[in-house]
Amino acid sequence: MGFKTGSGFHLLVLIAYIAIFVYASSRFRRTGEVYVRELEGVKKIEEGIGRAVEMGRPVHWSYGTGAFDAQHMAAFSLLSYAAKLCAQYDCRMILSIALPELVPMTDEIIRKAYSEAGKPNQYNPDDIRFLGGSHNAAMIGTIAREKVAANFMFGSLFYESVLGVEAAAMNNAIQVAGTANTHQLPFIAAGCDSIFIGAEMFAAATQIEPTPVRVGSTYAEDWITRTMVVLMIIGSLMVTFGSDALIRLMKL
Amino acid sequence: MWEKLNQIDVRILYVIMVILVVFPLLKPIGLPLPISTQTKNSYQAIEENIKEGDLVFLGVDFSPLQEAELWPQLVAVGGHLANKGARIVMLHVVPGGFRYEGRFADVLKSEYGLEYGVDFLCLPFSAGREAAFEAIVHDIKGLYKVDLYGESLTGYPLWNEISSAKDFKMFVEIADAPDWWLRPMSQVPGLLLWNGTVASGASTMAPFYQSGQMCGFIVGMAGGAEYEALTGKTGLATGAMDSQSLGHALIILFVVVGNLGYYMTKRGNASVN
Amino acid sequence: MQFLKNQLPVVVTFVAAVTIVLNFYVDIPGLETVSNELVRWNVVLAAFALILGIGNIIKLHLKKIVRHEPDVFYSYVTLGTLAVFIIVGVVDTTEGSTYQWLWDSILLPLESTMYATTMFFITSAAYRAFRVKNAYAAVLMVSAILMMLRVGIFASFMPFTPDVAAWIWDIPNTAGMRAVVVGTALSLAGNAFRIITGLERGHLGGGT
Amino acid sequence: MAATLSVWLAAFLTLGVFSWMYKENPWFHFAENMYIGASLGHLAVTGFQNLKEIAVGPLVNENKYYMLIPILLGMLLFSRWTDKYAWMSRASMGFLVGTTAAVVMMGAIRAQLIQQVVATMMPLTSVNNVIFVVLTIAATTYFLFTMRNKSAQKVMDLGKYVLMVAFGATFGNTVMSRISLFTGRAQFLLFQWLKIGQ
Repeated sequence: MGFKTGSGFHLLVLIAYIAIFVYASSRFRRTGEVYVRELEGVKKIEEGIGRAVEMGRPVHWSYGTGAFDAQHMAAFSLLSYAAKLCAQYDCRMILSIALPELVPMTDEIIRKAYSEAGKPNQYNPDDIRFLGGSHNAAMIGTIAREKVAANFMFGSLFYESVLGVEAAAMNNAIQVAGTANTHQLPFIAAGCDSIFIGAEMFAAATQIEPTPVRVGSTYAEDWITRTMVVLMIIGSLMVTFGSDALIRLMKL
Repeated sequence: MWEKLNQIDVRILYVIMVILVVFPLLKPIGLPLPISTQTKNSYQAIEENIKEGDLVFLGVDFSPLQEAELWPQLVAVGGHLANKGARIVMLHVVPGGFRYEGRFADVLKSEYGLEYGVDFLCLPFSAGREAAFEAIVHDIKGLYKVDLYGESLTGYPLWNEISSAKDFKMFVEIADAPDWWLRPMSQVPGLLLWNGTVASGASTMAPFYQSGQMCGFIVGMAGGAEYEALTGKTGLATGAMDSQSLGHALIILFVVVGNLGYYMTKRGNASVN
Repeated sequence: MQFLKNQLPVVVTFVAAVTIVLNFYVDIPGLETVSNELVRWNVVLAAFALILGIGNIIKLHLKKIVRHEPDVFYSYVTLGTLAVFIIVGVVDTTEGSTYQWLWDSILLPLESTMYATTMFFITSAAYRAFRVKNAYAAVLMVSAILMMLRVGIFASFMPFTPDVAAWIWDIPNTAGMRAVVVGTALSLAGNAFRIITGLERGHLGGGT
Repeated sequence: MAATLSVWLAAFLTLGVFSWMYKENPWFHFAENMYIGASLGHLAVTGFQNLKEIAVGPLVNENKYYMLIPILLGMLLFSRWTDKYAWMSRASMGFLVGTTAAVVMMGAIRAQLIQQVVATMMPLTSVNNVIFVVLTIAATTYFLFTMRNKSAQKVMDLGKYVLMVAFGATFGNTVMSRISLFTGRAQFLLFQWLKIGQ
């Protein structure tokens, strides 16, 4: 029975996160006021779906081919936002899915979006396409054949980001993408109308639908990131003057 | 005139690109190739730290997608480890890895005369990526019962000498941006971490090399070609470096042409209305 | 019945996650083995989810065949290849020579060629996407070109390019990428926290 | 004979995929659908082998009866093939998501937060170190979403420029690997299929 070394500060960060989370979510429940920096990607998603409805063409959605991680969780909240819009405006959405674990979860979100829009019978499971390793070939095949008018890629993107962007650019579709994978950010930054960089995907959910839970998390993440920035400054100054006390504390 | 520059059909660019990249493959030009300090340091990290009989993990976690860049790296780095007399345990968590693990096992037997089961071992595929590595850190004996070829592991002397991941000196992971490998393996005290990745995965792993969590880090085909030069055995990577030079020149030209066309037409329209 | 549908999944998530988290912080005898076992079960479930996904594809293509939809030929190609790979894979295991023949002739060329198409897409991205529409795009382009100039041919007549590229790579690039990593770390952890405590159940059919 | 058939089939599929560059066409569509079948087939086979080794094997040979739990949870996932009983898969999804979340949460705070922040604490003795720390801080402030004051806005702007330099550098650095992928396929078509020059 004992405390594992190297996890002390780690636990401190978790406890601080939970404390700020509880405080910020209850404050939001009481006062209802919240400020989240404007993320223009959210409006672009709506614009893309609007354009697709005007042109009577489908919209394409992909999570990328990376392993299942928290990026997909952020993608789920953006998907439920986009799926609700598609259900309302009767816009067809085709999803390319590479990971098996995402099939049941995506199925649940799309099913819920159509039932909330009062059109449960329009939910079409055939547009949720599990493709496994062939995701990229099937994706550009679909984008070209269906002439999609908007292309959304959120999650753990790999080289499919440049494929999707350039394939949809041939239909001059509106494109919004987001990932935390640093190696793909250049391709979506260069080719998309709007992008979410890493943490922005998570903050977007709070901007779309500020619930106490989401507001609490965004404020908790913000405050701890600010603390980390301050620690970077203090730590560097201390190390410059020869003391690594702060570093040792953080490795406790 | 500028409108045409702004609206070139991209398929023409594709044809020019193919011609310039394929030409040197048939008639190599032999353009110079500088060796980066990063690859030199990574070479030294193995040269100084690995002694005769040291246990080393060799992660073969790439699929056909990365074969062009990572197979030459595996051959160069794996050969270097074999020359240093390390005892190598190969494994993979990416489905495509089994092909290359088997192929490199044949290279170790034929070119380096290593004996399977004594000098090196091949472990089978295990799904779950980060979860698989967590299992390796905590309970490697529990996770693996049979080797790559389906034989029971208890029959091999090398496997019986291993009790846990702590017995290993270094973990060389040849994979595309494997932060899912680094997070669990950084828990094993004293285990040196060494990564060969593709150029596109470099930015994900660069912070971990810069912070010293990894003692070695080579990147892409250039890294493979430089490592081949350091070990004195020229292979596939060196042959293709001319195509790289011409390809890069063309892409820079297209960026300039694209901007020239865009800028001139915009100025043209501005002066019109 | 209501418990089974809504509360049980959240309880399962919480109990499984807390066991692993607790084991990270505290040394309780026996907890280590339980936590490792749960991590291994994750791998088992992932394999089952795989089979579920394949079932969906088979259902999709069978429907196309039954309804005689226009390009039904392609459905026969998919289901035929799927059947061949599964039968040979189970009978001959992935190490068998027939399976490796299938791998070398079908899967290897398709996967590596699909990835190789990125060279074409990067070419059109360089020409079309890298247009200097604003100051940020200008910085993006200049930084990309400086990195590309370090390759053999330019390094030979412009010896400074590798050093410039190395500086850009070590200082601003690593700083920027580290910021993305740090910025995202808390979002990842926060998101995981919401799932473990059941506050986020979008994927389970509950609301958030 | 089998070897040449294999090379010809591989070349046929390789050119089929590249044909998309000209235009989406039946040749590409055929290669695409064969790819869907092959990749799912391989996933199924490796999935079955995995299940045999770490679930069914321990249950049958080492009679670890508790392995029945993950196997049952796994089978419940198949309830999703129906509409009426789809809810029965939620416990399994809960387990899958819970274990993944725990592993990610622990890893993210340790390797991606604490170790990275500690690594940024550098002695401000060299120009490069000063620049590095300043740029990292500026770029990190870009990921603050609830800050209103103006001075923070300027630091965030600098942060966005740093990110653009980083993205540009990664783009430039990736070009090499994408060209080498194509040279790999070109080498296959030229030397193994057409046997030119060798």
